[in-house]
Amino acid sequence: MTTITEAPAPAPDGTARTLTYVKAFNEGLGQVMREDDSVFVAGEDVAGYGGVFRMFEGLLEEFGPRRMVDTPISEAALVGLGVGAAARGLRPVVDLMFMDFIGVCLDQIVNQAAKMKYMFGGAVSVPLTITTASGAGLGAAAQHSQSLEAWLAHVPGLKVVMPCDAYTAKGLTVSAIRDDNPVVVMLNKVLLGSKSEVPEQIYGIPLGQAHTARQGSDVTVVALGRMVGEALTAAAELAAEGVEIEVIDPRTVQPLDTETVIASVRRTNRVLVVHEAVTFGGLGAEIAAQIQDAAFDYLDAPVLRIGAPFSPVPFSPVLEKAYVPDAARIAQGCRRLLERS
Amino acid sequence: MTTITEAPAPAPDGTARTLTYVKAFNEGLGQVMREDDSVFVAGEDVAGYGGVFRMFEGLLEEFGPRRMVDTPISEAALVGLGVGAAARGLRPVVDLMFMDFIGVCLDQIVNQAAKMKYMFGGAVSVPLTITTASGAGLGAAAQHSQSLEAWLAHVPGLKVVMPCDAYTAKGLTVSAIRDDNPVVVMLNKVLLGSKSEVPEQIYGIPLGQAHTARQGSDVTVVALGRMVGEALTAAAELAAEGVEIEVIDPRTVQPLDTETVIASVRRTNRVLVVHEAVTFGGLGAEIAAQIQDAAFDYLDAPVLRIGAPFSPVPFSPVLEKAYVPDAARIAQGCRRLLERS
Amino acid sequence: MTQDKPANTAAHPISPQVVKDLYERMVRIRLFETEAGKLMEAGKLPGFLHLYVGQEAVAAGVMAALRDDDQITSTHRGHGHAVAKGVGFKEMYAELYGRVTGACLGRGGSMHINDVTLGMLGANGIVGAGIPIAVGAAFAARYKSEDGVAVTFFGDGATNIGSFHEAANMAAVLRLPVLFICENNGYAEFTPQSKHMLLTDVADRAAAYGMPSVIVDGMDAVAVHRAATEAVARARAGEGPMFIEAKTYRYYDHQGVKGLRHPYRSQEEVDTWKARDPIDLLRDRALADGTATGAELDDIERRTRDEIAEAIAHAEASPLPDTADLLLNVYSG
Amino acid sequence: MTQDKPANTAAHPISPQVVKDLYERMVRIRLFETEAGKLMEAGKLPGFLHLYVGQEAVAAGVMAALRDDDQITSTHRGHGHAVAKGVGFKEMYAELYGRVTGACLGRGGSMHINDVTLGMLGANGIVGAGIPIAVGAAFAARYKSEDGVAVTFFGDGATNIGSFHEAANMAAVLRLPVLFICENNGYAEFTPQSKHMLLTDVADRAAAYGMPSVIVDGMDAVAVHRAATEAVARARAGEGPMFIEAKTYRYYDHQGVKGLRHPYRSQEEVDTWKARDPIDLLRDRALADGTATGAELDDIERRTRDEIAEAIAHAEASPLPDTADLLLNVYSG
Ligand SMILES: Cc1ncc(C[n+]2csc(CCOP(=O)(O)OP(=O)(O)O)c2C)c(N)n1
Ligand SMILES: Cc1ncc(C[n+]2csc(CCOP(=O)(O)OP(=O)(O)O)c2C)c(N)n1
Ligand SMILES: [Mg+2]
Ligand SMILES: [Mg+2]
Repeated sequence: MTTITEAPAPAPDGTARTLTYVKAFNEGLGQVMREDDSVFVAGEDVAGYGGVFRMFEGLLEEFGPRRMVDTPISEAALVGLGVGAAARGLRPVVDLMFMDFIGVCLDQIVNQAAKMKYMFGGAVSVPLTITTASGAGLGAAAQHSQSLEAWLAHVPGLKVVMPCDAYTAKGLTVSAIRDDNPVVVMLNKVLLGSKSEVPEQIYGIPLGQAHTARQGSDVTVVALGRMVGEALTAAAELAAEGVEIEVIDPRTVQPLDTETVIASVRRTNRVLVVHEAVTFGGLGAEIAAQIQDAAFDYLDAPVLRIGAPFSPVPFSPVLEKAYVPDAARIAQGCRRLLERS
Repeated sequence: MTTITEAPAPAPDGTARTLTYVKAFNEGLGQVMREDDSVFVAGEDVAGYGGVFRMFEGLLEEFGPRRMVDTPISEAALVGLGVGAAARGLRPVVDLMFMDFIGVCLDQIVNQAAKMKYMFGGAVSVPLTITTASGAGLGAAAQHSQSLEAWLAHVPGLKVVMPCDAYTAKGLTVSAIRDDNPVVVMLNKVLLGSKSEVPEQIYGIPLGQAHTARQGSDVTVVALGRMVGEALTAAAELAAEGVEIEVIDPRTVQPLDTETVIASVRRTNRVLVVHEAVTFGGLGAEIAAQIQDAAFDYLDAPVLRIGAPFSPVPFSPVLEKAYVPDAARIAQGCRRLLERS
Repeated sequence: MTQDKPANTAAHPISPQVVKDLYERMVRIRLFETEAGKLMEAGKLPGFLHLYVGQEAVAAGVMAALRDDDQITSTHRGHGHAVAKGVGFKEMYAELYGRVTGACLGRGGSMHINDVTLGMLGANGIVGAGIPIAVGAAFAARYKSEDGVAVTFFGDGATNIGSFHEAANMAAVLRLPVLFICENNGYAEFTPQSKHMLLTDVADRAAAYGMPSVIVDGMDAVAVHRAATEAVARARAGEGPMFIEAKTYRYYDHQGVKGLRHPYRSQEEVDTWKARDPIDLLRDRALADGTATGAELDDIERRTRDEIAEAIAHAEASPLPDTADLLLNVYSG
Repeated sequence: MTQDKPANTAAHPISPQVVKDLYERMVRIRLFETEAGKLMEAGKLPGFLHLYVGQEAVAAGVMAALRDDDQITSTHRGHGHAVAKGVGFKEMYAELYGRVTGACLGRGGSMHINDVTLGMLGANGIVGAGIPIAVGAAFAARYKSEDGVAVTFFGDGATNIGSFHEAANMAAVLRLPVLFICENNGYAEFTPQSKHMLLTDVADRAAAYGMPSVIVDGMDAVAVHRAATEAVARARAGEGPMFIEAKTYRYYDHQGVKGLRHPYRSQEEVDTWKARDPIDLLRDRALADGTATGAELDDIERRTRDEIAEAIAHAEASPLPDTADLLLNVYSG
């Protein structure tokens, strides 16, 4: 199946339905399961319990135990089950619960799922979707709060999406499952209960296509996942100061839509990249490196990166708040960029 | 034990002894084992067989089975054994054979070894050394050829070294074992038999300190691991054309000595970063991002990155050769940088 | 390969002192946890809370068989092990509150409580991850020619993860002084044991490593203590690792305190287990056979309550970590 | 839990056709591998080469019990499985040579040979990684209401890695149609079984998953075939997974052909095993009981040699991959 994805325009009259991020994910997953019998879900407590984050609620009732499979705590075997089933023509959705658990099953993701098509000379596709919850902000500490997209985006053969709101949670999930490659869907824990407008019908959002969440002429802010909302807050704050921020949400970090970013930077001449992951070696480095290469003559200031400091995620909320980038730091970053002549 | 490291100057009279990379590693490891009883080695076939790459040859004979421990094929338990032993005051050297196997034990490296000190409020140190062979060039294909330093360098709490020759293989290994933090020593498979001058006495090379392997004024080349040699070859080639290349070997990629790089770039105004790993999301992105930030006003051209294309490592030697960066591509990159006015 | 519950018989008597010790450890856990649950419900504690209530006999029974220099590794459900190993209430509550006086300086929270001076090598947020670390601690003890042992605690669900398997085999092959304590509370989160493995007795897995095993009543602190004491003696004597399965039950929900509201287990099942509450069991037995008086046991409880009140007050009065110290302890040296 | 070698008795006769089939599969593997070894020694093949010689009875015995739509996953030592499953010599040699006509278009090499049209889901460079993938293939068969089975091959050493444990338990719990074939050749690289586990019979590990198991003489293709046939029938009938341990031996070194030069195993041990060479055993038996004539068997060998010569010539004449296609097949669509 090729990825035919069409994102319907949000209802213009403002009467449209809103849904939480987790319910939007759930709705998209349910719809794609209804449309394609080859889609099934496996993971720990995904069926009987409906997922510890309520991501899979109601799906066992509708689709039964054939398509909603509870598994033992065996992430390597779980992902492997997905790889084998995908290689045999199914479209498994495998849930990893917390992204931090990826270290126990990364071989199956990176050496098997991602490389199988290539190593096999193209003989097989692995349309596997891995869903997982990432991000800090719930006091879940160092082993339950990480954002590890930089690892995955460095792996040829994988795709990685980072929904920033309910609308993208649904559309990117649908596209991930329809895609013929292994795709990791990084949901954000803090956003689970956040609401936005979500069309009722099934829709996909094209993978590898960035979205300009707000237009502006003074500074471009490239924000990943939950940072999109923070960037929009910062943009509103700066608008009051007469500064117009353009906010770009890549949505997919692998493949990364660099063109949209570069086109924006060529207009604004100033750019900031923000993500939750630690700055060193984060996606911001890749984005900055590409920008300085492709828009060298357009930059009035170096690309500014905002990410977490180089430490594990702290538990104490006071530290965690200081650790994760937010609207204030983004606004401050924009001001700094504008100071530079 | 703190890291007191002193690299003796290579003998100036040129009569000094040369050693292969693997023998230099072996000598350094043996010397540090002789000096400190708390150092032991564990891994698959490290003792009786001396390591599949001959890294541990002779050590069982000298140190016996108490300190040279063959283990089952159980990398997660192996690294965990190292974490527990390190937390209890030993200095384990745990061998992972091929770096590609890291996906089966990354949790122990990243969530346990790297974070333990931090999560425990500083109560414990984890002086664990992980040795492993990385890199392409031997026709070992997609699951035995990777360079995954970008993953590890993105992890707060870890250190990562990449020796480029026999001299650094010995000195960085000694420093890694003496260091009180978890350090991954990425040996390069292709370099195992390569020779350079190696002092006989024990010496450490400071972690986090870059080395200027060749001085030059026209272009700075930052090269990781095996690419240092390729960069020096390119530099020699370019010198014949009257172009002087400065080659910087960071030696340690976490922590990264950015200062040495920036200082060089401020002189040369042009810089290229080269590594074996795929370009997207590689260390070159981080280095480029830091350079454009810290030396923005000094750059006459964008930072150029050279790495592998975005694909798994191919098997066929003809493809593999085209895949891995080499002196020719580095020289070409330098020329391109110099063309830019 | 599983021995037929030898530790569950009352072959040799246990001294009154040990009984009171077991009782005290259990009461300390129960009250610590119950108060922590209340604080969580009151919205005072950030993060997750996996309560140990119901399983006290296991931590108490094992820990009473250990010395301070013996090492343990624990799980996400680690408070019970920490309390039983002697970690102070002050450091523990302060940590749950995220204060700088906490066991992790506020950096770790519930899932990373540790006290390396007492051989408590940490709770752990990754299922199964503590198991090989205990094997490493046992390796270190033998390497240094010390006779310390290491003990690793884990759940029924954790025996399905690769690191359990690898570590058990490694310990067996290297003949290391380490005890594998499986606290089988019948569930991995909300999945009953019957859905995550086909075995009735997790202890049967030990045979795959040539490791002896024993099954004990995990609601009976004395039975656990006897089995642990034997296994520790064996390990100290260089006879290698041992697997103990303690059949037990958690009273609260997998995480948090709401508990018992989801239909994954029946009220009847919960009631049946609660009827054999480990603290009541030991108290009744001690009073019946005259090992202890009601006043003595009440006194333990009172003292514990006072200590807890004081520790909570201390935690609440403690300063928060300083945000200037975000990079503290990321690296050594 | 281990059954007492039922398949090793000659209870039911095997048809002459099957005997010849087994013989042919073994000869094809032996000659393919021997020639590959020579090419490696001659410096014609890049990369690593883990030869299967000595273990032929296992691949042949199992594969003769399978249909084309049954799926297998293999290991670093995967040529034998590929040949026995029917993958063509041309594609295989061309792959070893790194030619674009190879089974992986020259991208994978020895450790990634596959033919998905024949249910060969790939050799694998990561020890144990193929095991859960086979479980997934079995899952897919049942999901699609097909009666296909999946078979995963792995070594004695591989049973120490977490993914074996996890996948075995997963298969048992989900009652999937998958066979776990442990080719116990006594060594993990250079480490003897006695140093990497405490068990004599790896099959004893199956009990940890409530999975039935059987031990067979891995030098006896007929015995392997009988055991596999029974296990396949069981799995097809929906009765769940089964573990088969085949005791066997590899003649060459762990990797490459130099072999037998390192003191990790004795010449005596090697000779003892070679005295029970699987091909000789079957040949002798077939000639003795009249199942086949020497001419028939010689003819198989001759045909195979011709086919190999042709395949090697084809490989050598095949073009190298085009470096312009470096990004081919990284992604689908
Ligand atoms: C590797 C990993 N997978 C999943 C989880 C999520 N998780 C935390 S506790 C738990 C259940 C553990 O069950 P068990 O081992 O029986 O311990 P119990 O909670 O019953 O004490 C799970 C699945 C995790 N923390 N780590
Ligand atoms: C995860 C992992 N660890 C280590 C290796 C290196 N390695 C390749 S084969 C092998 C030995 C495997 O032994 P066994 O499973 O008995 O198979 P055999 O080689 O005997 O056929 C090892 C350690 C690997 N490829 N993958
Ligand atoms: Mg449990
Ligand atoms: Mg073997």
